Amino acid sequence: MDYKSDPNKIGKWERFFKWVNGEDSIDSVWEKEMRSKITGKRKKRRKTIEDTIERINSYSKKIYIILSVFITVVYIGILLYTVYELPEHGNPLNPANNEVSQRYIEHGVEETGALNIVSAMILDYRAFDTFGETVVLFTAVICVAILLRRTDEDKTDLEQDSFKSDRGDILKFAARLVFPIVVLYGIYVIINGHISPGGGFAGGTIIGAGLILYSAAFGDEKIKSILNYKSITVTTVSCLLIYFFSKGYSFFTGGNHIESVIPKGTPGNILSGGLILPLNICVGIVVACTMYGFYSYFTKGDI
Amino acid sequence: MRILEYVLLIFLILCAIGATVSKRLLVTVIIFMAYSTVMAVIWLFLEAPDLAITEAAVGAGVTSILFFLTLKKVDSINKGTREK
Amino acid sequence: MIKLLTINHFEAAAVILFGIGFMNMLLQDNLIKKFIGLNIMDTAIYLYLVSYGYIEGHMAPIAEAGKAALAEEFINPVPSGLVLTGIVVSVSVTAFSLALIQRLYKKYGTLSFDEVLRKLRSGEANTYDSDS
Amino acid sequence: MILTHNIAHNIPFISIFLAMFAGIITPLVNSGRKSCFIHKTTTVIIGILSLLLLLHVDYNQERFTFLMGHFPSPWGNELKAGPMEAVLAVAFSVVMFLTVTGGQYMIEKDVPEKKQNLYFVMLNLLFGSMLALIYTNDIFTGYVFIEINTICSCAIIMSKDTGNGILSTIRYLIMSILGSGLILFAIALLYTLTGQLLFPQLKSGILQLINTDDYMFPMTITAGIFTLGIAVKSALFPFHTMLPGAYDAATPSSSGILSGLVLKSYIIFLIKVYYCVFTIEYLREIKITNLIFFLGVCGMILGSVMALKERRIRRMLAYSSVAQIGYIYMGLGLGTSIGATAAMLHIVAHAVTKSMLFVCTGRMKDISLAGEADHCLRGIGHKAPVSAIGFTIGALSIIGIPLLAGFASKLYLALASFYSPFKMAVSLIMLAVSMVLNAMYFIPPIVDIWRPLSEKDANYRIEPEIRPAFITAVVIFIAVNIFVGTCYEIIFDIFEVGIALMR
Repeated sequence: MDYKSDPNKIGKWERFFKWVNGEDSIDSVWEKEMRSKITGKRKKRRKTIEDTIERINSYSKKIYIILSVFITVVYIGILLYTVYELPEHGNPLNPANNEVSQRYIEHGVEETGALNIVSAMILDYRAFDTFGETVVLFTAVICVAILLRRTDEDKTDLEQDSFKSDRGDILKFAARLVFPIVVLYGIYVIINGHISPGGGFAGGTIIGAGLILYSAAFGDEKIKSILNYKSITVTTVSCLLIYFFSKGYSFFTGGNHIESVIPKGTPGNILSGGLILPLNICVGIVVACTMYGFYSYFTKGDI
Repeated sequence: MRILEYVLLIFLILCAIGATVSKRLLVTVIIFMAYSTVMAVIWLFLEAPDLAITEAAVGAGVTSILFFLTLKKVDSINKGTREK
Repeated sequence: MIKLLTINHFEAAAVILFGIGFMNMLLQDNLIKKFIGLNIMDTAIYLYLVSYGYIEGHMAPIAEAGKAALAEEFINPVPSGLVLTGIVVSVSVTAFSLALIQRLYKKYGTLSFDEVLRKLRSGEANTYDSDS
Repeated sequence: MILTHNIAHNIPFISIFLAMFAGIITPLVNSGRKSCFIHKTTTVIIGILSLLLLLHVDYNQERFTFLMGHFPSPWGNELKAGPMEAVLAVAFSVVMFLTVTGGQYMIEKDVPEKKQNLYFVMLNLLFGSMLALIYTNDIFTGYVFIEINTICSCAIIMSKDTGNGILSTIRYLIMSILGSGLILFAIALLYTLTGQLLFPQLKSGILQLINTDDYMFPMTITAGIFTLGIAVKSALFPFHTMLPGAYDAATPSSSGILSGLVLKSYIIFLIKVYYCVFTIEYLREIKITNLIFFLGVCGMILGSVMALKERRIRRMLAYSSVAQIGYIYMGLGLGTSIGATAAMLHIVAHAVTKSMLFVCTGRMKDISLAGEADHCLRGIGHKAPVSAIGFTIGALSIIGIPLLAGFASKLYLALASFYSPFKMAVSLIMLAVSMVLNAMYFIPPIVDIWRPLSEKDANYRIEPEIRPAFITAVVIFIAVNIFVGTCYEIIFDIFEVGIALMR
């Protein structure tokens, strides 16, 4: 523009040095000028700019949709071709059926004392993964607590009332009937985890579902005396610690090639399978507490 | 037996598509519940009873409950707000 | 094509389900549907894994007491174990994401992702926030 | 009980379990300060243990396996540690400790008081899972710990509890979940092709398949999907959209840890899988290295360009992270051992530098009341000299000034490019261009910070309290930075041995 004709104006470099030196007077004059210019232009152009942004947004949205559909379709195509090339389903000669699964099946019973080979695998052969998995659950419930746990000030929030509405008699009657059976079944699944299908995770979820049912039918007043924040935290943490130390013992002895002293028991009995039964119980309790914790954070914002 | 497998698989895919396109969120969650149940049955077919128990308890049970609670919390159930 | 339909049909279905879930994750605007897409995607992978553990005519991997177990009788137990771990992971992620969604709804009053972005851009944040 | 085995070999196991233990017991502690103390003590102990491990493995030039349980390699889980893992563990402990110490008072301010202990639970578990990712020798264990990493990193983003934070967390979570889905699919494919899950057996299985020429197409796809999954998780260029919002919304320590460590832990896992499973020769053959080289170069340039356009300083740092991730992938994409070694060196250099930048920026923002305005940092060097010096040194290090960490890694990246003739010209030119771009977006904030404080701006500054913990952390950060920048040959040699032992 006409900066050069104006004696007050200065060159670019000079302005830069002044700016570096912090001489704000000149700088701010210039800034103000520029700012007023920009705002003036902005007022005029605001509408057109907004329109353009809207249009660009809608275009990019469309491009994004087309691109994602295209990518996904290509992706499915490639994967279908991959599946076509892969080994046959159900064939005993597949590469996956190798010495690893063979040892799990043929020596699993004598090496771990558990009849359920899946349980033996996840709680003994590959126990580190399962430890990680339990920690994932723990992490998730802590995250939910960070997000949804109420602080003391806003305990009297309105929205929690929507969960306090009067329950029907049918629900109460059914819950009274079903709750013991559900919990009993859950305990059965946990305790028989090493000799029949199931295990700590499935059983724990079933017990958790039973607790959720009870809490939904009878409200949280009754259940609160047993299951409150403190008791649930302490139970979860102590079960995790039992898990942690027993598995830590087994990893430590294994890593240092020391014979573990835990008896395996007779395969098929309830008291067998070495550490698998206590671990299943611990996992079951942790999972039940976690599921109930999810439920009560989601409804009441507190346990 | 073979035919049942196909029926279940096709049902599974239909459920997945249905959960995607249905207008109401409540319907979506219910379809997803059906999806999980069928998945548990398929796992029984594939001789994985451990997984079937777990999936029935988790997918059809707790996960769906959590979805319902979320929907309840955002008032989608009570007011019947249609997703736009 | 015939192999896909007759032999590897479980795997083919798993791949299609994975695609549906993936598309849901990418395209759904509604957050709840997005995370249902996540669940579909995860279960599709589990279906894929389990179907490769299956062996025609073999039993579930539960041994009998007092009888030597043979690898020719049972299916491969490894995928079942992996999937068991995977299911736990996916339920944890789902619970976490649903909690996030509730929180977001409290702040912005909407479940739509675009809507939230728009509100954020126009500075309407925290209008629905009651507890901060 | 007689230890027939070497005691030092227990260190990886003990470090992981110690961090996890601290994470598990912290919910029982009610005060934030105590849990912070637990966290810092754990980190220090793990750091010292890792240092001992480093001395041990460096002296013996060995890479050992540790059985997690009583069953050997194809049946049970394993940990594996060598010089590379030990250096990374030391670096991660140092950066973790310094970032938390430097940002502790900001954590106390940003995170609601009742939830501070839960925040530290997340930090402990995050640290444990990153260590597990560094040490693991089993691909499925890697997946499980990647998931822990994901959830914990989302938790530390959202703990500030603003609307923006929750939204950024959801974006971060969605991208991460897509990434993990891809990774899990790749693991499933690998399992169906080889029937193994541990690295050594996977490697021999893959070599056998390559020799017999079976299932080559699925194998290519598997390698591709795995790379893609990790690329999504570690915010390689086209998948970087989650970063700026997340780093802007999180508390400075979280941003520092996320950018400096969490993204890097995924890349380390990728490098381990590349060298221990797929073998780099095979990846060169199927051109995956070219793909990541290309994406890395794009990230280097476009990340810097986006940073240049960005006015808000923390978002600028996030885009700068995108560019630095591009450097790492470029080094890896050269497809040679020396390239991967240079990439590892850059991982360490960037971890040290970027965490310091985030902590210092957080401090400066704290003193300035101007929010996100353009002049928010003007003249702040006179109010908060330590953080300004830290920022300046960090920025210079990222630009690549000699004697600082960034210089060493860029030097080696340039040197490494000589060994792959087809990519040499491109990588050298791109390194030069991106260095200039780095300078272009980092010089203005530096000049801004050190300008004399005008009276008008002084109204927007508060008189800062002196934070000894922060000052110590920044001073140590600077010392570490200079150490990496001057003694880089030592670290480079260790990485070289480590990568050679991995093959």
